[in-house]
Amino acid sequence: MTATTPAPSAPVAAPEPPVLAAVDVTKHFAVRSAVGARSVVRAVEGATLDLHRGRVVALVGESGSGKTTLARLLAGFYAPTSGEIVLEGAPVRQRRGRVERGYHKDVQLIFQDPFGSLNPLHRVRHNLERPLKLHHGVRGKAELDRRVRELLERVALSPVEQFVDKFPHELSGGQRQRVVIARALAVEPKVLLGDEPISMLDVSIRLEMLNLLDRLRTEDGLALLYITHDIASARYLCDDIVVMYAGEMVEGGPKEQVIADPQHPYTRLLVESSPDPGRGARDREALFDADADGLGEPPSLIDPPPGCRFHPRCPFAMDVCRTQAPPRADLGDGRWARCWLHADRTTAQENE
Amino acid sequence: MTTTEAPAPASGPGPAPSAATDPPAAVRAVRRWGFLLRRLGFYAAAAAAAIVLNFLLPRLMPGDPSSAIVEELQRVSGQQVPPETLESIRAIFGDPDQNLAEQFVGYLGQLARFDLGVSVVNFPVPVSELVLQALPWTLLLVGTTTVLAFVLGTGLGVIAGWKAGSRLDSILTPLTAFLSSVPYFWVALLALWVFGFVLGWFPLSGGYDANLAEGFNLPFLASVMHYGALPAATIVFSAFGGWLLGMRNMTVTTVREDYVLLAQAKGLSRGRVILRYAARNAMLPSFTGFAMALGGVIGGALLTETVFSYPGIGYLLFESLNKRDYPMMQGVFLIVTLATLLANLLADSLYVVLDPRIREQG
Amino acid sequence: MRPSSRGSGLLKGWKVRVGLSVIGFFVLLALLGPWLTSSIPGLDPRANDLTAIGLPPSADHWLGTTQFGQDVLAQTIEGARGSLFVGFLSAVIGTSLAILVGLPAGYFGGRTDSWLNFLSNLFIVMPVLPLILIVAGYMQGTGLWVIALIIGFFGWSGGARTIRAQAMSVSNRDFVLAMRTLGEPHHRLLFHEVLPHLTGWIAAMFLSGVIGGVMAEAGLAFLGISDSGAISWGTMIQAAQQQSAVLRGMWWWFVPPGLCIALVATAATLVNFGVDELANPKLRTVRRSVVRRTRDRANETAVGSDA
Amino acid sequence: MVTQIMSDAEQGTTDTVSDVLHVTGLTVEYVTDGDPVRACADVTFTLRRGEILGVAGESGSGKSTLITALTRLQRPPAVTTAGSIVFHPRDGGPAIDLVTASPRALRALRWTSLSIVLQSAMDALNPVMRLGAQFADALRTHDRTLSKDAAWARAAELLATVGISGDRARSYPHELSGGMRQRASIALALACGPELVVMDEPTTAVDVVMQRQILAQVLRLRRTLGFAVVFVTHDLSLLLELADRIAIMYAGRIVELGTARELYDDPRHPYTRGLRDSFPPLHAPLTRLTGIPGTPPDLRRPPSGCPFHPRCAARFEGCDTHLPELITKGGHAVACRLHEPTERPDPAPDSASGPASDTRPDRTEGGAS
Amino acid sequence: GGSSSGDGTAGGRDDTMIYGKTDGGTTFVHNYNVVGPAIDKAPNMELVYEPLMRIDYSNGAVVEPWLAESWEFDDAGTTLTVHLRDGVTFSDGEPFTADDAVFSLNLPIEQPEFSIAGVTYEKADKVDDLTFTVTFAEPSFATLKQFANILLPMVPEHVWADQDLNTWTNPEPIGTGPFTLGEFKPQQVTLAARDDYWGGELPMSTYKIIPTSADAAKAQLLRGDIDIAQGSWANGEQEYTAKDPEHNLYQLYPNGGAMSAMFNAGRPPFDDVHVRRALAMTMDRSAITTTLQRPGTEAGPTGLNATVYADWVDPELAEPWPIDAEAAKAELADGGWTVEDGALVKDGESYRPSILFNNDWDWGSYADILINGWRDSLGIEVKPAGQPTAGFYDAMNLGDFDLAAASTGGAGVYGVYSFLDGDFVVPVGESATLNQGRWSNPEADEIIAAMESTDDEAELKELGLRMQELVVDEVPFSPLYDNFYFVEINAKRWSGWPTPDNFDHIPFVGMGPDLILTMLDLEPAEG
Ligand SMILES: Nc1ncnc2c1ncn2[C@@H]1O[C@H](COP(=O)(O)OP(=O)(O)OP(=O)(O)O)[C@@H](O)[C@H]1O
Ligand SMILES: Nc1ncnc2c1ncn2[C@@H]1O[C@H](COP(=O)(O)OP(=O)(O)OP(=O)(O)O)[C@@H](O)[C@H]1O
Ligand SMILES: [Mg+2]
Ligand SMILES: [Mg+2]
Ligand code: NI
Repeated sequence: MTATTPAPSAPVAAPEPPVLAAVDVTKHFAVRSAVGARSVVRAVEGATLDLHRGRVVALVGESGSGKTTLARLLAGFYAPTSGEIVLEGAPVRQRRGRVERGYHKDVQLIFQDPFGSLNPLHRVRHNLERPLKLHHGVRGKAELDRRVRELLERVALSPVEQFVDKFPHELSGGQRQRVVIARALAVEPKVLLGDEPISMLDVSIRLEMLNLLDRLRTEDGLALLYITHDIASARYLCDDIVVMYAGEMVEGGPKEQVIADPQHPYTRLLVESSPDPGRGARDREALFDADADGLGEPPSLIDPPPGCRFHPRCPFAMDVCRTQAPPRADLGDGRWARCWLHADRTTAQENE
Repeated sequence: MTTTEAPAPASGPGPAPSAATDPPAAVRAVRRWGFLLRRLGFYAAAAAAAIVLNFLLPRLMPGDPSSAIVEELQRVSGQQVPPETLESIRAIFGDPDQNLAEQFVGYLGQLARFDLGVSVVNFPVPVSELVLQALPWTLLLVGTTTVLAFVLGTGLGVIAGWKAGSRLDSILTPLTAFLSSVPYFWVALLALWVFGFVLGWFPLSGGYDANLAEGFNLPFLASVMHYGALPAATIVFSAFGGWLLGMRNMTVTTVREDYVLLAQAKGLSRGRVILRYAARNAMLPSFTGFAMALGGVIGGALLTETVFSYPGIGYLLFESLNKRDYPMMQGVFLIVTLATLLANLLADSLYVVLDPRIREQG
Repeated sequence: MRPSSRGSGLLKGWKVRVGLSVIGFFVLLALLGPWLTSSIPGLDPRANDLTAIGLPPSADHWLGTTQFGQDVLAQTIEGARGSLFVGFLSAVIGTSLAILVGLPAGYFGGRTDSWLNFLSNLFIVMPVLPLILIVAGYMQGTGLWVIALIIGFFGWSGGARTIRAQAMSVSNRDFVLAMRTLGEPHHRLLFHEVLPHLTGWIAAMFLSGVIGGVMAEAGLAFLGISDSGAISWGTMIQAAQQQSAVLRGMWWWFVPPGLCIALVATAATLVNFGVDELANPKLRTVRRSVVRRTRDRANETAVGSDA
Repeated sequence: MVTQIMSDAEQGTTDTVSDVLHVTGLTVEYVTDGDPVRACADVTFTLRRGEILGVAGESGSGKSTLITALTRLQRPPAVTTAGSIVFHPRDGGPAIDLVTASPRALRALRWTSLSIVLQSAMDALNPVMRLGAQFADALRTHDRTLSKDAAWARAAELLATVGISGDRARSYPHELSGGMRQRASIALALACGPELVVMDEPTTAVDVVMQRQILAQVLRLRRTLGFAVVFVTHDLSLLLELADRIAIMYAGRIVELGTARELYDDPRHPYTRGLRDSFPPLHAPLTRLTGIPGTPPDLRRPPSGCPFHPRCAARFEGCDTHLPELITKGGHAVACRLHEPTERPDPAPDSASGPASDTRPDRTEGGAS
Repeated sequence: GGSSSGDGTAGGRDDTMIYGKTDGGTTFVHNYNVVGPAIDKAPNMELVYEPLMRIDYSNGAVVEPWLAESWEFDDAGTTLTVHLRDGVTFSDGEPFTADDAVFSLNLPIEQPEFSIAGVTYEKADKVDDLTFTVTFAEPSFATLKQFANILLPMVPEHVWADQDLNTWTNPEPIGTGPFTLGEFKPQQVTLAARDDYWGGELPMSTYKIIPTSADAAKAQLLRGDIDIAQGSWANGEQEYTAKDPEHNLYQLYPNGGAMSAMFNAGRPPFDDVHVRRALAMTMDRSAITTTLQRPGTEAGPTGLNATVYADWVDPELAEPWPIDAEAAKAELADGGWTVEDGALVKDGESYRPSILFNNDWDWGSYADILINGWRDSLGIEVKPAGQPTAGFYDAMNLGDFDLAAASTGGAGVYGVYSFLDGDFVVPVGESATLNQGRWSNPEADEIIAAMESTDDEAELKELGLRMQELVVDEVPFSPLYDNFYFVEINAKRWSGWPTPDNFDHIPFVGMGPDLILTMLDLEPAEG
């Protein structure tokens, strides 16, 4: 590659306090088995996450690791089992699993499937007018029209006339996702939570979406949570990466460092497993042989393994891994990992 | 069962925790039974509701068996019946001055002894005796025809669904829609006329040739079949269409499932693909429907039995209604309801066998 | 279920078109019935032509006469009114109840759902016809209104189940959650987001309800529970049956009402096919002949280009 | 052995001994109420024995259609309207055209020569049959002598080869995790030792970690069993690592076909280039990427001429009227008028053929190698 | 039974008479508790248990001897002395004595719940083995017919005395009748003829009753599967008789009563005799009989059948009323009524009467005929109000009707008119079992009382004429068409049936003694 312009620019470290934060949040789902016995799905365990103005945090992890649950906790759909969601320094109070409209004025969620999250029976206009009416009391056709145009232009759906009266199915995937984003923006939130916002889109369109998100972050100073399976796209967009495994956060830190030098064995596995076009021409057999098979399956969240949840699959598992949950080890530069391999540092710090 | 040393429980994708977890065999078995247990619970509750309903119905509604008797007697004899008679008859059919709770307790006590009261019309014959006399006929007729209609409809439905769009399908499906739209008793009347009156192939009423000795002997069974053929045929005729249409649609949907595609890809014979892959799965919703339909079917026997003067429970109910035999009405309704619930439970148990996923119906 | 495909798509198939035309015809007949029978001489459903007792179709009486010298055609026209009245009223009641029970159950879930679902399951497993009979029997002397009410009241459970399942699936779709995130209140979510998606099912249910109502009315009338003052197809068949019309070969008496019921029911079924196909695109089948034609055409052009 | 195959592939020979499949002019249409949808148009390629042919393309480009047509599993409304798929059995038996083969002949080929792995294993396994029974079904259909017990034993063995304990044969599909199901599907596909396995996005439903695990197993098994694979995915970055050769599909056509290296290093078709540049690198320095502007065409109303021309930055006069042919040059085929010797207006610099970034001045310019 | 039911019997078909019972449901219930308040009992229990007397419909419905050989009232009409026939035995061989009769007659007195026959006596006392007395509170010359009621059967004391009749179903009935129970199956009851029946030897050895439906019975008759059935058969002449006039007999025996329009005199507008008359004058009776296909059976205004009561009916009142719209209008005008917009109006009150009828009799079409008639001749719109049997009787009894289609009739002139007794009148809303029309008239009460206290035939005739006049004048009810016992016979197997032109007894199953008499006359048909 010849271009030197860095990809989406990352503003340097943010000193200000987080807009939205999850503090040691745990979410357990009570499910009833067929016999009526209750069991608990430990979907998210002790998650801590800060979202700052103008910064993008990527949340990666395998399927079922609790990413969506965390996003929905942050979006206020679920009440945390323990821990707190803090919006601009103030803990969010929940009433029976619901938060008030005011909260949603600041925090908006974008869903994975742009088709699914638009009611096929409503036109684009309706989708955009509702939040305007609900949150900004915008009345009057002319005013509404003006605001709708603005929104569509911001997500680069122009000429506006061509889109405003269309039904979702008349739009392409990328256009639909733009409408979804515009709808979230209509609320003028401070935080945008994207739950795999591009994974359902066509490969060729994904980048446009990432670029749009990036623009919103820089232009509007939105705080963004970007949830993805695809660590490469995370690297493209975000500033920090947090890796989740089986409901727990195992590693976090600035993206380049995490990807280039993963500290947690799971992160390493994840990075190694991810296809990299840049690596493409390397010897195939070597690439795939590197992965010994029989790595096992992700654990059940109803009955998670004791100790480190990754230990059954971890090539470095030690005795302590099997019994005790690893502490969070601070590795400097904002990096941290939850692994007994780095326990010395924790202990060191804790001892100090 | 399989070994218990299954690999460590693992979690897969998907929000349904039951699908995501992978419990050992023992737990799976427990779950299977758990499903049944829960259904059992439901049916118990339904039965309780039916019993309460059955208790309340006559008490909430106008009408009183004793005056019904007296009126009927007056009509028959053309004589006036003295008030003392009415009072005495009242006493036989329960004390109306008791409060509801006392009555209910008494009612439960009676039920526990399978005492459904005494038929008004046939005093002093107990209702239970009459019900038990009629029930086997209905069970025989309805049971066989329901299964027959189900099998026939489902079978044809699979064929129509498998060949969706073919000439067979495009004729069979609308035709069936028409056939199943014809009012049942109307078909029955026509059948009775043509095959009973005009052609004389089948008897016009009754359940068997009463001149024959009852029991498990060939002539008797043959006669039962001969007498039952026409009612059965008409039930099957008008019931199979529903199954056919449902099954056709399910088959059309199922045939597009990947596992059917894969079965074809495996090079299996067409019959095997249809039967073990397409039909087997397409049948499951039909089967739930089958269980659901039983309630309607037993109720529907009423019309059949009326047209063919078949000695079943439907006719009994019909008669008891006409003659305002309240205890009999209640008794029949209770038995029919309980029989339906039981049939449903059986169907549910079968469902558990048929569908290893024991999906709870939505 | 896309809006544009809904309107046009529904009317595309022959099944739906035929079905709707037939239903429309009968509805028109029911509406214009009184006017027709009163303005055309000799077409009074209640007039007794004593010179024509139980006569087969003739120029005077196109569909013949009953044992009472009544014109069968006139009665059939009048009967459309009675039958469809019961059908529609019971369908309205049944559908409303189904929505009332099914929609909250599916949307709110949880305890609301448990109770409502128990209720509808209860009604599903109950043998409804005997129940209707008993209640109607207790009611003693029932007008068509009461009959329609009873039929509707006991006939909602299957629909409630469907509505519940659909409401549940729609409520769990992302767009409902998304609108909730925007701060839409429940009632708007229910009626503007969820309910419109159920219209197909509701329409189908309503149509099935109409068939069910018409059939149930006929069945009840056959069993002697009807409003004798009113004329419906059911009471016609019952009257014919009472007069042994079948045995006596007076087919013109009982065939028209039976056929009308069958026609209406078939029509509704056909429309429901269309709705089904719309709701479940997998059901949209291609006729084999079309496939064959395409293949043949392709082969021809292939041969042509080879030459 | 691997090297042998690799060298074959690079030589680009077309002799029938080393080829499994010759696909020529395959056209598949969906019969609809309106005009038929041509989801595969004039697809021509050769599959060599034991090679992995990757097929990449956007959603709706006809990949699945191609796969089902190759195995003749398509159902109405899909109709193969032209072309041939000639299969050359390993044992040197007579070649057979799958398009015209009788159902009986086809059934004999199925699974023993030609098997398939579908995208979603949950959907591809019969939910009401035990895993072992589904294996036994296939095994005993093609080997009548096999006893039921032997078939189940074989099923357990096969499961073991993909890392699933044999006693899992008694499980129902829903009792397995997604990854296990997918691996079981693969084991099932290999049950009768096929010469060709087609895979339609077999790993999209699983995680990257699991994906790698599964693919590693496929590669290992291919090494020992020597079957050829047609591997369909929309993830070009994965194909670049996995496949021997890659076919890029656009709007039902193959627009480019070459080895993985060729496609990565020297994508000739503007679409291929755009696709390649749609995947941000994991380790290489980050640049601003733009993907491909516009949307994939609606196959009911395909654009005239080159189907890609509405989105193509390098289009020139005639692109909207002339359909470029797939022209092979040194084993590397491309269907673009930029590379048609006669058509080319004037040799455009490589960079100019880059994606549409040029048309959007507000964007940072796109990456070229 | 179907096609095969005719064969199969061991004893041979010729020895058997088969009755297709159309009104007993599809199954029979084994219940010979003949005195219980059950409506449905075992079929033809009257062939096993007999009453003391019988009513002769061939002759003015007078009471004739049966088990009682003779009887006489004292002058006051309060004590009846009955002499039993000698030599009557129960089927178990025990003789039938006054003890049994007294036991049987006292049953409903001692246990009111078994008082189903509407008995009016106070007690019965034995005099000697063949004589007993019955005591009444009031002069009761006219109430003799209660002893002819098959609901008051003679039962053996030695069997019945120690049974709890509230639970006992009497599975093995023992009576004085010509038959004993052979075999009881829910779908066929076989009775076996006794060889020691007091009345003589029956020509058949078995009598079978099979349940059937009205339609099926017709086919079975045509095929000869059954020998006798009953129920009306519209157009039976063509559809049945004409097919084999020699053997296919469709017989109508007038039962003396009529289907009538009952006016509710308990509430307006039918509390006004002018309205009653006006409507009675405009009933299209012949249209109804035409559709019934029984032309000429329109009932006269007295409610007494002209054939049965030939000696009793006032010849001037015998003819059915023709439609006379003018007279009817005059009546309305007399009463001060006008018709406005289909409603009857008087003094600012307007009434839209309805006609109640029993749906189960499928009477709607006849109601329509009446309604059309009233509309055409008077302009009154009467609404149809059909009810199923139960609701019909409820409405009747509560007086919740304007006009009702109901049967009238009874045994003898007194029997026909006795229900009009003003004693029976209760207010609308309370349940009346008789005189549901709530009509009362001092003169009528007087006549009825007088009828009860005399057994002088001339006096009775005179009273009857007065009553007829009163009824025709006051129109408490208006007869529409005659009621009949409908009998269908297939005479291929058995000959010697009575005919309506020439009969001493009606071959109607259910009228125990009459059927027995009929059977005794039968003989196996030739070939
Ligand atoms: N409402 C719920 N009730 C019970 N369990 C739940 C619920 N929602 C999620 N879970 C469980 O919690 C775990 C985490 O699910 P979650 O959807 O958060 O994962 P995810 O990381 O988003 O996965 P994916 O990448 O597949 O979207 C899963 O095991 C899931 O089954
Ligand atoms: N039943 C059908 N009727 C009409 N058109 C169809 C049908 N099925 C598929 N198509 C069309 O055929 C084209 C190719 O579909 P296909 O499924 O082969 O694409 P694909 O490349 O596999 O896409 P994906 O990556 O989404 O799986 C699409 O444009 C689609 O719209
Ligand atoms: Mg998720
Ligand atoms: Mg695909
Ligand atoms: Ni090799």
